[in-house]
Amino acid sequence: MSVDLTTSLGSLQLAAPTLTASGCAAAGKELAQFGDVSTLGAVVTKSIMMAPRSGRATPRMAETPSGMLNSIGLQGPGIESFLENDLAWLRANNVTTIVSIAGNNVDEFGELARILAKVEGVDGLEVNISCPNVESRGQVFACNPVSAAQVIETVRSVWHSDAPVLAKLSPDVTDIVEIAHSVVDAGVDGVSMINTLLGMVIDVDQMKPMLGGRTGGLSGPAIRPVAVRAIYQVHAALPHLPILGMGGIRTGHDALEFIAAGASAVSIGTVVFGDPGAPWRIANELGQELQSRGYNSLSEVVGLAHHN
Amino acid sequence: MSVDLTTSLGSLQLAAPTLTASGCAAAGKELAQFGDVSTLGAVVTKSIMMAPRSGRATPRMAETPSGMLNSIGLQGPGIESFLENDLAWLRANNVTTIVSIAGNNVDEFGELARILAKVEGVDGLEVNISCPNVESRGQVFACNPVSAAQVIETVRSVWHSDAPVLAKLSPDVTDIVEIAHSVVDAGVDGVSMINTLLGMVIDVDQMKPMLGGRTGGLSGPAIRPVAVRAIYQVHAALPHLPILGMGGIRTGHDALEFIAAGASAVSIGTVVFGDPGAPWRIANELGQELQSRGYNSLSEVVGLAHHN
Amino acid sequence: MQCTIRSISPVGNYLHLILDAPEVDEVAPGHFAAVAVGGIGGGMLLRRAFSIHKSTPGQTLEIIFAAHGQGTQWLATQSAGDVIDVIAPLGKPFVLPRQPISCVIVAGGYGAAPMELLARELRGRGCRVDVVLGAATQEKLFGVLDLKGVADSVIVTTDDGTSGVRGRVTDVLADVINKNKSQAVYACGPMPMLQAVAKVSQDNGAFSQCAVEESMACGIGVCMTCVLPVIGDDGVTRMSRSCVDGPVFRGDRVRWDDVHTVPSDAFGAPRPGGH
Amino acid sequence: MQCTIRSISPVGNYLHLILDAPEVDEVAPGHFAAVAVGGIGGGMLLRRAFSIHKSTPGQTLEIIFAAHGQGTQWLATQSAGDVIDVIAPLGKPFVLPRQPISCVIVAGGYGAAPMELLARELRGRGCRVDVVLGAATQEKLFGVLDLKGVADSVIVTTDDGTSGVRGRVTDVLADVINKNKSQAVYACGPMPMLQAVAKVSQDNGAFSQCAVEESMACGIGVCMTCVLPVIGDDGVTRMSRSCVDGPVFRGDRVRWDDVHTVPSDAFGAPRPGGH
Ligand SMILES: Cc1cc2nc3c(=O)[nH]c(=O)nc-3n(C[C@H](O)[C@H](O)[C@H](O)COP(=O)(O)OP(=O)(O)OC[C@H]3O[C@@H](n4cnc5c(N)ncnc54)[C@H](O)[C@@H]3O)c2cc1C
Ligand SMILES: Cc1cc2nc3c(=O)[nH]c(=O)nc-3n(C[C@H](O)[C@H](O)[C@H](O)COP(=O)(O)OP(=O)(O)OC[C@H]3O[C@@H](n4cnc5c(N)ncnc54)[C@H](O)[C@@H]3O)c2cc1C
Ligand SMILES: Cc1cc2nc3c(=O)[nH]c(=O)nc-3n(C[C@H](O)[C@H](O)[C@H](O)COP(=O)(O)O)c2cc1C
Ligand SMILES: Cc1cc2nc3c(=O)[nH]c(=O)nc-3n(C[C@H](O)[C@H](O)[C@H](O)COP(=O)(O)O)c2cc1C
Ligand code: FES
Ligand code: FES
Repeated sequence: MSVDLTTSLGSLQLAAPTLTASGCAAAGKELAQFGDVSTLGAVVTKSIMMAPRSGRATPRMAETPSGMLNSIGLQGPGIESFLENDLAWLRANNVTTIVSIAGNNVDEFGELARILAKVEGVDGLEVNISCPNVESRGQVFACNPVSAAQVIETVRSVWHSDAPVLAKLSPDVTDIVEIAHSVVDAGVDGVSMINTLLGMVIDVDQMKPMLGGRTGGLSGPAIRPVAVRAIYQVHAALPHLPILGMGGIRTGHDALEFIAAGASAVSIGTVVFGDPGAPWRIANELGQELQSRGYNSLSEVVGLAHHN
Repeated sequence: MSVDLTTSLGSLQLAAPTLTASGCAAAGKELAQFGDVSTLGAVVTKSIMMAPRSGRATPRMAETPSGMLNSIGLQGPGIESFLENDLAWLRANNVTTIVSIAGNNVDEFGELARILAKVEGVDGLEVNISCPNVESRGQVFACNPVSAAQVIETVRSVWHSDAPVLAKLSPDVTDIVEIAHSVVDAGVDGVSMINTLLGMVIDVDQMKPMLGGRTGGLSGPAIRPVAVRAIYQVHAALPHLPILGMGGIRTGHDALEFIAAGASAVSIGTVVFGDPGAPWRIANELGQELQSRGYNSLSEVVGLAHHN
Repeated sequence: MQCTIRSISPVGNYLHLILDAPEVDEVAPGHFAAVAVGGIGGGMLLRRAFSIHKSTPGQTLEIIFAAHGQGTQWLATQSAGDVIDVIAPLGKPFVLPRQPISCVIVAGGYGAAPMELLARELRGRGCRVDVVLGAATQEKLFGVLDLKGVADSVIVTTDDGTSGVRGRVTDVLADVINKNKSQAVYACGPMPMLQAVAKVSQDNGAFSQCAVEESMACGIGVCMTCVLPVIGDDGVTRMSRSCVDGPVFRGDRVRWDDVHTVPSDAFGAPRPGGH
Repeated sequence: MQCTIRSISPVGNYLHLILDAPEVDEVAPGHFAAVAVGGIGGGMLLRRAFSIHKSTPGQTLEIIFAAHGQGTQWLATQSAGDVIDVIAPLGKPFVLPRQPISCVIVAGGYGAAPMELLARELRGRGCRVDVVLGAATQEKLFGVLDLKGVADSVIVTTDDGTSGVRGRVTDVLADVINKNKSQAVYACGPMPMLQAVAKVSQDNGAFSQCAVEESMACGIGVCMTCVLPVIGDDGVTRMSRSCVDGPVFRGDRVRWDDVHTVPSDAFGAPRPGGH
């Protein structure tokens, strides 16, 4: 008898427990050569902004021990082209789709949500508040409970859709539970965590930061213990809040750690770069890990590490 | 012609640029079989508390990708025994010694500093404010600019010694520059950064956190980009503040990154566990890295990555 | 795809890796392979990209690589019988001419790896093929003999004069183009060389195709790390992915001076006053 | 110390590793070696600890290991000629009796690795040596034949009865002690086994020494991860480091029931109301 791996994020039922992480699978199309994208829990798209965006200067990445830094700078085609091309492809291929949005200011988030609430094929919204707020000296929205809540309230006010709204949290804060509380109070249906940690690599030949954007986001297995801790803390404080977990998941065993810490589903990010089939492989492995431990379903394990 | 690797931390002149990181070399004695401890920049001792301390339950460590978690819980013999045995050994062997202190509350830090100010052989004080404040619901001193400053002011008020006082900062904060400013205003001569990041590993067989202390501190090369970023930010804001850098340094090349970001000297921590000769090896490698790039001294490279 | 190493052997300063690759069918010149490095418990997450040197469909795949940083150093420690993980073929290969025109192949160092395959394809289409191979020094030349066996002519240049003409490939390229009335130049090598080749080609009336080498995280088009400014058919500059839109680009379309920057007129570039 | 692998070969469920170790002099039974794992660009920072099985001073060092997690799995992929980094000898070995007394050696699984060396030392001192070797199943037994060649008697137990007596080592230990009037018991194996051995020994009037296996980060006494509660000569329980104060401890001094905890009467234990 096989394990029931179906799960949910608020009102969104997911046929599989592994999703792609925003920015690590573009809008799904390129992964199609490695597996059937419609069988994933969902594709979480690269964060889309209102206008087309060129991103930052290169180099945009540096490999680091068990991780990498990126400073892509949200390169993307803008919402219009996204709807016409990317979302259309996802719909045509029956892919469960969570659209990630990013704004330069609170209004832009609202504008994006307003547009997306009206179109078909958006099964969930991930609000990437881990980007800099140009109106507030570049401080990241997710690093401040007030600005984080403002974004969510604005999105919520125009989100006339049943699809869940998730806030994507940054680990670069003194107290992630405080931020979680503030976005919950502002009306999110769940949280995605964690985004990357701010990091830097220095090119000691050129004696300057290696990345074009100077700092970048640290991701990959290196940060996994930070992700597990953050999810554990937030689940302890808000046990009913659906959590989409991510941060360095490489195997089904890793995924099980996230589920046990309190995540209802997981996104696979950086590991996809080295192993494009990882989202499917990890779902299989997770099934085996559960089965070998005698569990019948994923859902019975969500948050289980809190009870022992 | 060889490179001048001497450096300083405030008033303390160091004959070599690599130190041991607190908690990663006990009080130096055990390393003596792997090299001459008196030739190190300094030994930074395991954080000492007033009373003897048993530390936390085991398991106390978990290996993680390119890093490890520890929850030692500051096991140590207490200040009295430390002075009699450990400090005596360090003095007898002519080891430059930076004593790391930790308190359960502000007064304990003051008490420790008062005692240490009176004894010979203390070449510097590292104030480990990255430990929980039992008077403030266990919040870590270093996570709050006010409590961080309180500790430093208290220490400073009884520190009648020329030896520099360094505050050891935690990266688990929204804005590390704010904390650095507050300890500088409170009178530190320099900062040590970074301490470990809070992390967790879950034992999915026992379905509970793997460490006896549940959470632990993440260290090792995995966190290096976070350390470099933190040092870069603090040096940018406070270019004259001496910085003792640490966090995943494995090679002279890594050490050079820290120096270029703004550190005047570096501590070698977790990497010592796998390579007990690392503090000496890394000093040599650093010399070679500098020489091969045409530098004559370490000091000319401190903060150099800010100028390109 | 798990590939067993058939052999790994030094050629000059490089290593020649022959892999069992039963799953790989047709490979075109310019395609690349992405190799996972580091093995069990490894700390390197990203694959290393290498031009495919040769392949026998359904049987083998060959690459030529320099042991450079950590990943390629690890690869160099592998031996026959070891198994490595490879994704191939990836990328857009060189576009071959429909007519039997006169072509020049220009390569720097290991940039020559895909060029024997290319030369054979071009010759197979009746093209004239002249080759210019360059490197810093003799040990860093690759493929001279093999290409001599296929091409109509081969000129070698080295920076230090240890082999062939002392100098750069571009010192001789204009002559080669003019002498042979070459219409197309195919190039692979370091970025500054490609930039110079593109310019010389254009100045001498030849069309160029350059296989660029940009740092890649995914190699499959999902991460946006490997971009460079390329002018599209519509005249608009876009930050194009070298892994899926390239690595081969038209030399006159890459904005060589602006590589590593985002030109202010690029699609989606930051505007004064914020985005 | 860089050690070239002379050979690596399976023995039952384990691997037997013979290393060139010209820098290692005397090794005493109970000493351990710490092996770096993962190689170039590896993500594993910590060494793996293994009892030293045998050594020829100035020449070789041998260990017996189980390919278990990531690090030992990596080690299992190494082959003759490969070079690994080793620190040895480490730890406090078994304390040998001054008198030619009657001894029992008890080992579980790869815990038998250091026991042939120990048996030889004891026999060399004129001691009687009886051996009890146990494992879950036959393939997990180690050293039976070798120990038969040295010891006065060898009894084997397996949990599943695939070899020797079905049951645990402690099922037969009391008999062995009583029959041979053993004064000292030397044990190495899983912690629950050691706990039972310590108890049976004490109950039957024998003194025991147990080589414990605690998770270690440094292996050299600087990190404080490998502690367990051990009663000192002064009667005070301290969280002692198994890497430098052990791995061999007197069985009657380890607070077996309290392993993995900090007993409330331990030196420096938290007091009610905070530290
Ligand atoms: C399309 C393409 C074809 C290539 N063909 C060949 C070839 O045939 N033979 C050959 O020897 N090399 C080739 N290279 C370069 C090769 O990919 C790099 O030398 C290699 O990735 C460096 O890895 P490392 O482990 O030595 O360095 P590290 O410093 O450990 O690499 C760290 C990271 O940076 C990336 N990186 C570092 N240098 C380069 C570089 N020059 N180009 C791209 N990525 C880099 C790595 O892929 C890795 O992700 C090619 C690169 C590309 C993009
Ligand atoms: C003094 C001593 C002697 C030992 N002798 C032998 C021996 O002769 N043969 C043998 O096969 N094994 C022996 N072990 C156990 C061996 O060290 C572990 O099996 C090994 O460290 C596990 O590493 P891994 O890479 O398989 O597991 P991983 O899960 O990758 O290990 C992760 C980390 O945990 C530590 N760890 C995990 N399991 C253990 C364990 N059981 N004991 C100690 N540390 C652990 C590792 O050292 C590593 O730091 C001994 C252990 C000690 C402390
Ligand atoms: C190259 C790259 C691009 C990313 N882009 C985005 C993005 O556009 N929006 C977002 O919310 N997160 C983005 N992320 C963060 C990931 O979605 C994820 O939260 C993070 O990388 C941690 O997961 P991982 O370790 O599995 O990659 C990006 C990460 C990487 C590596
Ligand atoms: C086992 C262990 C114990 C530590 N104990 C202390 C301590 O007592 N006081 C302190 O200030 N830092 C302590 N640290 C933190 C280190 O000094 C250092 O700041 C951190 O580990 C990052 O450096 P690294 O990655 O080089 O280890 C400890 C770290 C480890 C791994
Ligand atoms: S390398 Fe990821 S998009 Fe090209
Ligand atoms: S393993 Fe570090 S003190 Fe024992």
